[in-house]
Amino acid sequence: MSKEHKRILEALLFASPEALKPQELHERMPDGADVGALLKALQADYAGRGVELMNIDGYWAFRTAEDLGEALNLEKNVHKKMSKAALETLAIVAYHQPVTRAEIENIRGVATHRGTLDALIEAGWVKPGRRRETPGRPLTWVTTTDFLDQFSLSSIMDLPGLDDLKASGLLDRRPAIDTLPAANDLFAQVEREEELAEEPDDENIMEG
Amino acid sequence: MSKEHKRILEALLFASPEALKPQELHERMPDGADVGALLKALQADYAGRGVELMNIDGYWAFRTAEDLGEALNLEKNVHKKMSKAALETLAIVAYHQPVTRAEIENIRGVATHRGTLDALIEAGWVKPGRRRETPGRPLTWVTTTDFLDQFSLSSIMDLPGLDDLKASGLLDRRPAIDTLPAANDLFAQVEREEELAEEPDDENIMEG
Amino acid sequence: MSTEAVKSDQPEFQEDPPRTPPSPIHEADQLLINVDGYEGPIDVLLDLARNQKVDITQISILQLARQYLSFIERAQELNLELAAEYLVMAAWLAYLKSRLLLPKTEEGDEPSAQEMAEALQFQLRRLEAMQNCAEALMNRPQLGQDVFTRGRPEGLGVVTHTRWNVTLYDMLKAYGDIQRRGDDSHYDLPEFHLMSTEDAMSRLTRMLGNLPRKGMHSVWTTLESFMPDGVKDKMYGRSALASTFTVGLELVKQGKLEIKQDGAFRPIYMRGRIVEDDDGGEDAQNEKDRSDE
Repeated sequence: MSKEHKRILEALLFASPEALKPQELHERMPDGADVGALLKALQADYAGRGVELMNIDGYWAFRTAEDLGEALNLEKNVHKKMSKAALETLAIVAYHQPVTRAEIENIRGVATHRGTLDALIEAGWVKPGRRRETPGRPLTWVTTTDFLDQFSLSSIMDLPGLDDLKASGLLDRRPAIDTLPAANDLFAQVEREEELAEEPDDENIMEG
Repeated sequence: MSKEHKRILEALLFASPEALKPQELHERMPDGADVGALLKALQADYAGRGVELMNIDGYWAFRTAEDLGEALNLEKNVHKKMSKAALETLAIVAYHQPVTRAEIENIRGVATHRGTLDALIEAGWVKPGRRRETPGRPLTWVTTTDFLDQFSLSSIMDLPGLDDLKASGLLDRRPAIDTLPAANDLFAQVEREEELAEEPDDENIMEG
Repeated sequence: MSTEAVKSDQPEFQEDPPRTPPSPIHEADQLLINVDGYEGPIDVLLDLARNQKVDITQISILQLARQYLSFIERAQELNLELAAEYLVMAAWLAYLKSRLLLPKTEEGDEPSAQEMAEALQFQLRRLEAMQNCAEALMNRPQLGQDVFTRGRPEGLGVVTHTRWNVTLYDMLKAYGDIQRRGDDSHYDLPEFHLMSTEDAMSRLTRMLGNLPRKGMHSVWTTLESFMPDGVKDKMYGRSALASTFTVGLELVKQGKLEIKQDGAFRPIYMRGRIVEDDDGGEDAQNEKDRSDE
């Protein structure tokens, strides 16, 4: 078995766009090359390396070692912001779970794009729950453990209740005129009043 | 230097469709892998085999061994045949780089046709370099990494006969016959030429 | 020696006789046949020089010049169009030839004929070197012909982990937004307890009538003193003030009231302007009727 033959076989297998049968290799090799023995020898050379000579169903090809599949991938972290629609949908699933898509749309007051739930499923925060035993048996949606991890919640019960939200001002919907501080001198309040009157605009900005 | 690291590096280089820079390899290797040392070790492992680890201009890739070209019964990817002018220009760019178009014309003693550099750029072998900081700031031309890859060169220092050319002073880019007393540039001397030539062809002169 | 001799299959080991200019016509025609294959005059000169079959550093520049000039002459006889650079080179070589043949003279700063010949020789050697380099490059093993890349690379994958920049606050805020939007959809205007201008009008006209009078006019009285007593509801108090003042202005417009203020934020004074009891009473009554509607 010539060393030169093994080199040629190695180069052939490396450069070939397809896996090759011994017969095809034989045709491409110099006369007198013992393809079978060469393949065995080459396979032994590569055993345990990062690249291995594989025999797949009688076809021969170099392949990167199977156990390295993971190692060959470049892991990249991408930081993304979530859309408002996704956040709202997530919040509804969190607070109302198990909740159907129709119910989500009802609560949000707008039709939910297909991609919105998909994004949440992809993020691993929302998963399908059971089907609701009502006409049409609609699928319900629930939050996942990853969702709890993301927001450092130990359980869904830890989500602040509506009352808590109100108390924290997150549900505030008082007209600005109500929020005027008590003051005896009405005329002295003119300027302050103007400041506060801008509040509704601020809220709009936040919503937008 | 871990054996496992070498396996991963080997697999990375085998799997990549393109030559990789050590930096790119480093990103994909486990932390603490000495990519430089691993590359050297791997190159040594493959020396003399049918497949070799090549360093092309700082990029690393496996290639079939140069000397097997004849023996490999593979489909040859023959690129369009380059004109004599293009090959001459390629050699001038390769050996004199960075070199301006005027310098190329001077060395060849002829105006460069439009398509000549174009063909080399299209082949991906020549690219614009920096502008020369001389009056007119002419653009220079240099060879690419693909050029080195095409001709199995690790760097332009590996160009055949480079040292001899340097030693014999033939890599002087300066114009040679512009020491003519009345003419600093042969091709700029249209008037003088008209006096001397019997049947001047103005248009050709201008085009030239 | 004639060109025929050079062209013949004369064995190379035979000593060449001393070189004489080759038959100009023949040599020139040979070049002309080939002219499209040349890359300009230097290339032609290089070919001529190679035909001298000596080391290029040993070539006879004079002989080269003669050969080249006969090539140009022949081209012109045949009315062949040659690119400008061929003619430039001819002119330059003619000049060089004359300089080389003339006895040496002191020529000041001008380079000597010998220097010019050396420059040409350098040019030829450099081009020859580059042509050789091109050949050497093309003789190297080439990618896709002699050297091959991996035929079917698996490719390197990129696994992207998405990290969401989302806080609990963002989610709670989003939920708050929904709740508020829900409120908006059936939002009832809050009922405020306010003094309407109609109420203020009837109050003010009534109170003005009760004011003590002096001469034609009632006494100046502060705006505040027309305010209802003991108002706890701040909003009601403010609306009373605003409405009473607005009504006051309306009455001024009707000529039934006068208002004065000594300066900004100073107290506002008002007094009734009773022109004639009958008219005023009537007007006031009309006003009252209208407001009751």
